Amino acid sequence: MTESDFVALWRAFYDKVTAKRDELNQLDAAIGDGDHGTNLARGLGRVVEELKPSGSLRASCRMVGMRLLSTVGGASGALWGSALVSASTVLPDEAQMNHETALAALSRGIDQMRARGKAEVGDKTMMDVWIPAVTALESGAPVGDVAAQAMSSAEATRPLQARRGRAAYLGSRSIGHVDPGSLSTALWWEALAEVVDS
Amino acid sequence: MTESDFVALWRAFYDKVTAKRDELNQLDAAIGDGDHGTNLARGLGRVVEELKPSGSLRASCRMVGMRLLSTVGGASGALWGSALVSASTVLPDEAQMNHETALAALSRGIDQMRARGKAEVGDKTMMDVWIPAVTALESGAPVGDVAAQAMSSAEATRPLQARRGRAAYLGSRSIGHVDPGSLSTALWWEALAEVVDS
Amino acid sequence: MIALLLVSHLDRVAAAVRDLITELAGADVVVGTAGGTSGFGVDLATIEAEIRRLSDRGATHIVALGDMGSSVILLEESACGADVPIEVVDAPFLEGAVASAMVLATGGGASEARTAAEAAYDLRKR
Amino acid sequence: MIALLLVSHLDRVAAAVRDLITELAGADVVVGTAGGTSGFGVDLATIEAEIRRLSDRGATHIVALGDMGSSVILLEESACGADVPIEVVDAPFLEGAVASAMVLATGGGASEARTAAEAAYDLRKR
Ligand SMILES: Nc1ncnc2c1ncn2[C@@H]1O[C@H](COP(=O)(O)OP(=O)(O)O)[C@@H](O)[C@H]1O
Ligand SMILES: Nc1ncnc2c1ncn2[C@@H]1O[C@H](COP(=O)(O)OP(=O)(O)O)[C@@H](O)[C@H]1O
Ligand SMILES: [Mg+2]
Ligand SMILES: [Mg+2]
Ligand SMILES: [Mg+2]
Ligand SMILES: [Mg+2]
Repeated sequence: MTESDFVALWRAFYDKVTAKRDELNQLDAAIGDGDHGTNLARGLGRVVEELKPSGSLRASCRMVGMRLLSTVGGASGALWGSALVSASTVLPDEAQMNHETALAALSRGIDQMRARGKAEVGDKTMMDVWIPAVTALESGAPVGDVAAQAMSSAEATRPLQARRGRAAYLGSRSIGHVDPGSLSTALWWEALAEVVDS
Repeated sequence: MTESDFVALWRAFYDKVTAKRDELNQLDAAIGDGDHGTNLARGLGRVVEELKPSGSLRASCRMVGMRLLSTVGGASGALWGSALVSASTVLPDEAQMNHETALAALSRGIDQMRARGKAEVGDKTMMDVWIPAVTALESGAPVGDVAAQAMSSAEATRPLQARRGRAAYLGSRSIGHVDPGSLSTALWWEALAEVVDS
Repeated sequence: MIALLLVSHLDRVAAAVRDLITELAGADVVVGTAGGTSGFGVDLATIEAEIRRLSDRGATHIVALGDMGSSVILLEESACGADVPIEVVDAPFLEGAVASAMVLATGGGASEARTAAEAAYDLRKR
Repeated sequence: MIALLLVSHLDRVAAAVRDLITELAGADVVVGTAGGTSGFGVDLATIEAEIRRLSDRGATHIVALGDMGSSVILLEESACGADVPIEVVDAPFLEGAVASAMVLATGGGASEARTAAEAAYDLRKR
């Protein structure tokens, strides 16, 4: 992956989130505070404004993370930001990386999300999408397939009862709604698939 | 017990609490917020100001309880107030009551404190004094003996770890201090013994 | 309409938590506050006055939380005399308020709001 | 000196709880507050600024509580970069703040304050 792919990835993710902002907000309104689309769109808006090829994937990834940490943006923004800052440390100080490095960064990122958020698969959070997606990619699945699977994983959060995040306060009332952070994570995988495929 | 004994009881209790206000505050400062002497003295000050023989022990007792409930006064004031309002319902609408009725009122009062405060003997609260004192009186012990025993019960809260009330937040740090509400309760029994003996 | 009632020793604690849950759960959830009598403290009359105010605003059921033991005890005392049913909940103040407001905002009833507030003792923040 | 740090999405929530614990535990306990960025929210820079302010006031150890998950996550993030050790505690916000302030006011250390705050999840109000 080149740095221009990296920039294109965040641009594509921003576009997808903006297009689905209302849907993400509505999902969050059902089991949270209704701001997930707005939070992500705001944070990513700042990211795409600033993100320019710098010659260093490490610096770019860190910048994206720091921007998400410093743009007021809910639990999801804090976890995304923390994961990206952590992932950046395994990225090269160059404009290009190989598949192995990308996998290492992803794995580092979700480890950090897990450490910070303490959520596991089945807790009805974005980890329900992140963990199986990275596992699939690690075992050689093509990115397009992983993205499709990510969307199914997001949909599969619907019957679950939330055990982490503020939705957990709703108890059984959280059942029957797709987790917004899971849907937005699936959108990130769709964006990645588009950028990598093109 | 006559209504004038009842009035004298609260007057004597007020005097004892006022005399030990600083000690009660210091005990509370060690395991709470340092206001127990001030709280009780303020509430009882209002009580003795207003308490005049009305011809009805029920009305007088209820008045004392309501006054303690409406004078800003911490957990102890709320529990005392609630117990007295409840106890008043078994008192006669007359200026005199027999020993049996007094026992019924005491028993009603501590049941109410237990219901509201959920503390049992050993939790390092004033229930450590109330419960054995009422039990002793019920089994025929003279009031003077009960009062002496109440003072020992208060002292016996020293090695305990608080399990109810705000002192419980201190965990093992609450060990080694006498519970202030237990000491003030023992003062009430001393006041009762003085009034009944005289 | 089911209302929330927040009782704290310092009036601005209950008011700030009310504003927080309004941000999270929306302005449709009606929240009353009481406490801070003479600067610091809680008393029966202030709580009862706020209960009447909520009932005048149309509350047919109240879910009530207190910041500390004395608030909860006085809430139970005032619940006895009130002409609207009051669920006095022992719950972590902020977390219980958030949980019950979320339940009410998504159409839940008073007893479900109560359960959610109590359950907040068993949930961790992440 | 050990300081408390309270982080909330609405600045007045942390400020009000600070005032409450000052009433209960006395003014000797130093309490910093952060949050409420652009009206509602929490961000890293605001927390880090308050940590520096506490450190300038002489804090050599900080016990930190957040109102919700995002506050706790951002506190942990800022704890990594801070030059003063920070105990980020997952505790009920008000009750944990009261408990840790009581421990600090009676001479306890940071890890005891942390334990007391966490244990507040297991205590009931009466
Ligand atoms: N502890 C956690 N671990 C992993 N993901 C979490 C956690 N808490 C929340 N999330 C994710 O964050 C999403 C909510 O994000 P958002 O609405 O932006 O933040 P907030 O909940 O603070 O308003 C949830 O749908 C969930 O996927
Ligand atoms: N749940 C409870 N049950 C019985 N007694 C209690 C309870 N909580 C507190 N107390 C008593 O109240 C006393 C503290 O009273 P006070 O200092 O006036 O109130 P506060 O703790 O609200 O400042 C404690 O010493 C204890 O004896
Ligand atoms: Mg949200
Ligand atoms: Mg939010
Ligand atoms: Mg006290
Ligand atoms: Mg007090």
